[in-house]
Amino acid sequence: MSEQTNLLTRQQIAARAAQDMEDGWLVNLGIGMPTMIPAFIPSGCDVMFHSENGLIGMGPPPAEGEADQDLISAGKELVTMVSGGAYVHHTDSFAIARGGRLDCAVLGAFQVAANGDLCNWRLPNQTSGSVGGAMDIAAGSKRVFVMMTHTARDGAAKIVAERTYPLTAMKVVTKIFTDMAVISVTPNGFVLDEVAPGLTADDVQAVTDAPLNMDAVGTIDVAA
Amino acid sequence: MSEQTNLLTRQQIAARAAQDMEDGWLVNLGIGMPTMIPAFIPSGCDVMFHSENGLIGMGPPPAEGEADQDLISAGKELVTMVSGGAYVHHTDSFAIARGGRLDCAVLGAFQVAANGDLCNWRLPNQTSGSVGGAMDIAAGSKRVFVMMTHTARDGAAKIVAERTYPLTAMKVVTKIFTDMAVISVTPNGFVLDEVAPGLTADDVQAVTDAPLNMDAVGTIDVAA
Amino acid sequence: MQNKKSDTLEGAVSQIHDGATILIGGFADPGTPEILIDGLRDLARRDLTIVINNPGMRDSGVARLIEDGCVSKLICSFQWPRESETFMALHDAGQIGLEIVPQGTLAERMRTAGAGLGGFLTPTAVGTALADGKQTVTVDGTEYLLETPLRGDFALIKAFRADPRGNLIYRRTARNFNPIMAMAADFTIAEVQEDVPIDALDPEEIVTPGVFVDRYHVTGWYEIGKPRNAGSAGH
Amino acid sequence: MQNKKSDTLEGAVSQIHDGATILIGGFADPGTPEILIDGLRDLARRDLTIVINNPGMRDSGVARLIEDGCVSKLICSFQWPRESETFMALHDAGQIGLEIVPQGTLAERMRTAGAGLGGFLTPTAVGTALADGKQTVTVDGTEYLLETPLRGDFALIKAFRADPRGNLIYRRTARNFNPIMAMAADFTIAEVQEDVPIDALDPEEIVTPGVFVDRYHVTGWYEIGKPRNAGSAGH
Repeated sequence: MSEQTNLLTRQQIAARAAQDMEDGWLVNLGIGMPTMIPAFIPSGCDVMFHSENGLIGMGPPPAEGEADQDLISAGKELVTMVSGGAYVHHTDSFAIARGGRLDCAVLGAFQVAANGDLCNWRLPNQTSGSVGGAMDIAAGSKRVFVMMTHTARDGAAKIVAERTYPLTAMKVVTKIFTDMAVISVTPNGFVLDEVAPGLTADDVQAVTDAPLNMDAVGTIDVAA
Repeated sequence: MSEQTNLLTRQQIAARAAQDMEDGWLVNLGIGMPTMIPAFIPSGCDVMFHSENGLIGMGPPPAEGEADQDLISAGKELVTMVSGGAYVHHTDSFAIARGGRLDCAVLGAFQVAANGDLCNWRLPNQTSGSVGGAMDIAAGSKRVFVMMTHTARDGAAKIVAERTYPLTAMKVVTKIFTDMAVISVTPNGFVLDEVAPGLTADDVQAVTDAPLNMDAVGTIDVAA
Repeated sequence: MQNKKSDTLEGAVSQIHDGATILIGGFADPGTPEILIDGLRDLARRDLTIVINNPGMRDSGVARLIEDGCVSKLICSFQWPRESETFMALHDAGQIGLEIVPQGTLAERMRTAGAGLGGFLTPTAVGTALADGKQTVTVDGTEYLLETPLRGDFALIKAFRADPRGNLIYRRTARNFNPIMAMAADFTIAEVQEDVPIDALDPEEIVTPGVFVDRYHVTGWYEIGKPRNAGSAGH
Repeated sequence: MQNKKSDTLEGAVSQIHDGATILIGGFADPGTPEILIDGLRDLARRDLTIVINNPGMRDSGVARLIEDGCVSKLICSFQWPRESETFMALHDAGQIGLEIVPQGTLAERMRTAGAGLGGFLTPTAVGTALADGKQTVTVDGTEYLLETPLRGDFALIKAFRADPRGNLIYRRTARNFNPIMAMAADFTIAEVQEDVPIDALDPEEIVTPGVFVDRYHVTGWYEIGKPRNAGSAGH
């Protein structure tokens, strides 16, 4: 494996994921790294962000002195609303999520399996986990992107042939953005689309517990 | 049976039914005779009327020149809204109806059976009928009052031991207001509460195809 | 920002194809998108399934659609208006299908589709002729019918105002089925009396968020039931 | 007209009894009726089942309710906040029950209760640990879980403004679960920042019609998470 310094930063992963956000999309962002994506959406690309707590058109954090304690994100951070947004109650918010109106959800994960199984709500050794809206959003979104470090802190693979962690939703993940690679989930398993500059396809395969199709591997554009 | 002239008028039936509307109730009125009830609610008795088409707080017909083509009743007549009313969409309107928030629905009927079965959407000889919201409202209302002529135009009984007409809702009718009588539907069958002035209990029993309990029969107050 | 506004009536409805299932808003006249129905008639599509609560109102274009032979099936709660001789004749001749659905169930089936659910259990119609062929499920001793989602390829709805994102508000009892149908179709087309600039609608007041609206066409106010001369409909 | 306004906090909540199931609104802090929760704590009821999305927020009275030993069961989607040591200790000791429900399912189960339905089919959680013991139903080749209604004896909700009929509007993301819980309880108690005269709320803007509200108590604005000295709660 190449030098640690070849791993992408969290900002770089967010910037790369932002490149896949399409004009006109409605997108739900999970807690943590995914919330860094909006800063990297180019102006002119109109992406609306949905927050499970009934906010359509989530905007950036408020300017100094303009915070409203009644306007927060699903991650419980103070946010703003963009022009043309709307508030809905919780069942309408989840009707949007479950009903296929989310063009994309970007979520964190503990494990992603080759069939698209997503595991992100509970560790195997915990008696319980906080599920929140993850299962609904993952089950209902048109596309589920995962954004995460390629491996766990202890070096264990998070991209695996078959899941061993508790399931969040079956066969839903369509693309994975990590600090090492961009990987698509296809009916034939994982396809390695891009690697971080300075890394090789073999570097990525070495820390991935499932075969990667490497027929056409590009390099992640970190200049953007 | 007594003279035809001893039958109550439609207004008198409505006035009698209005006496059973309680302060604070939310009430749904079926098409036809039930819509005459509001005029007989005494001032000081606060009854709100729900119309299935999303109107909470239905008021009387508009004054000359004040009609709004977007404000109609379930019977498709121009109406008004009272103070403190609200508009809801159709699923919320039926959530109110089905969810037990209607204290009472007053509906017309072709037949009412001794177990409270309501038949009011289709005649037996028709291939089809217009069901509208009758089944939902009848199934969900806390109380279902029926307001109708005591017998059909051909003299056939409409209050019967067992229904022979197509069912609208099972075991829902709690009280019946006719041009001859007020009858409660109880676990032990029909109880004749009141008869129209000039009629006897036997007059009513003679045109009713189910036994009436006549232990305590009063006279309908038509002075109100 | 995507431009959801269609300047022409034809442009608003042109994607509707033969065989489509179309949800059409309104309870009686209020909220019925008569201009869009005019546009649909002009397309002369065939084999349409129309979902509408009151299909046969005398002055409604839906009665004309049926007369034109565009409709192969109706799904509704009030199907038997006195004026609807054409429908009755076609139905008696077996040329048009009919599915009668209790009004609350009709609304809930569309909401269920919009909410991504697979069905719901309702006490409505248990034991009636409209329960024939439907699965019953008993929960806590109460018997319910299992009702399934009702989804449209298209929804034609009517609203009061739209902003450029397609956020909608309604007027009075013209709201009725429209917000639900907007949720329940793959492609939702709204006719609106007026359009307003972005931010002109208070986000607290919006009834239908623009995420449920794919296109809108501004019609101005018109009197229901009066002859119209709108867009390409020209009658 | 019925007077739904309660001038005292005690009067607003006093009907709540031991063993009650109580729906409590809010997603994190916004929309959480902290003053009503203060009032509930003062009652010192026992054996309560509490339904709330985020039960253990550090500054919330729900954490205090749990510490006070009032709660025998929690139903929620986020049950494991870092701050909730008391809950964890009670749970590990088997002294408090826990039902984890995916957030969308939690909302929908309450709506189902409010809408008088017997259940619904959802794709959420199929194949997961949260499907254990639940019936699955296949519709059109897709597998769904059958989820049942979740009803409260009481709902404690928070709104922005109320009129004398109990019609409510909300503020921003403080709306969240509150309108749904209002529908889903036998007796709904709202705390509101302000009350306004009849007709001061536009009937088109009302989010929760007063038919779903049994009582309201006016609290004024307060800063979330700051010590309060409201009504009889006095802390």
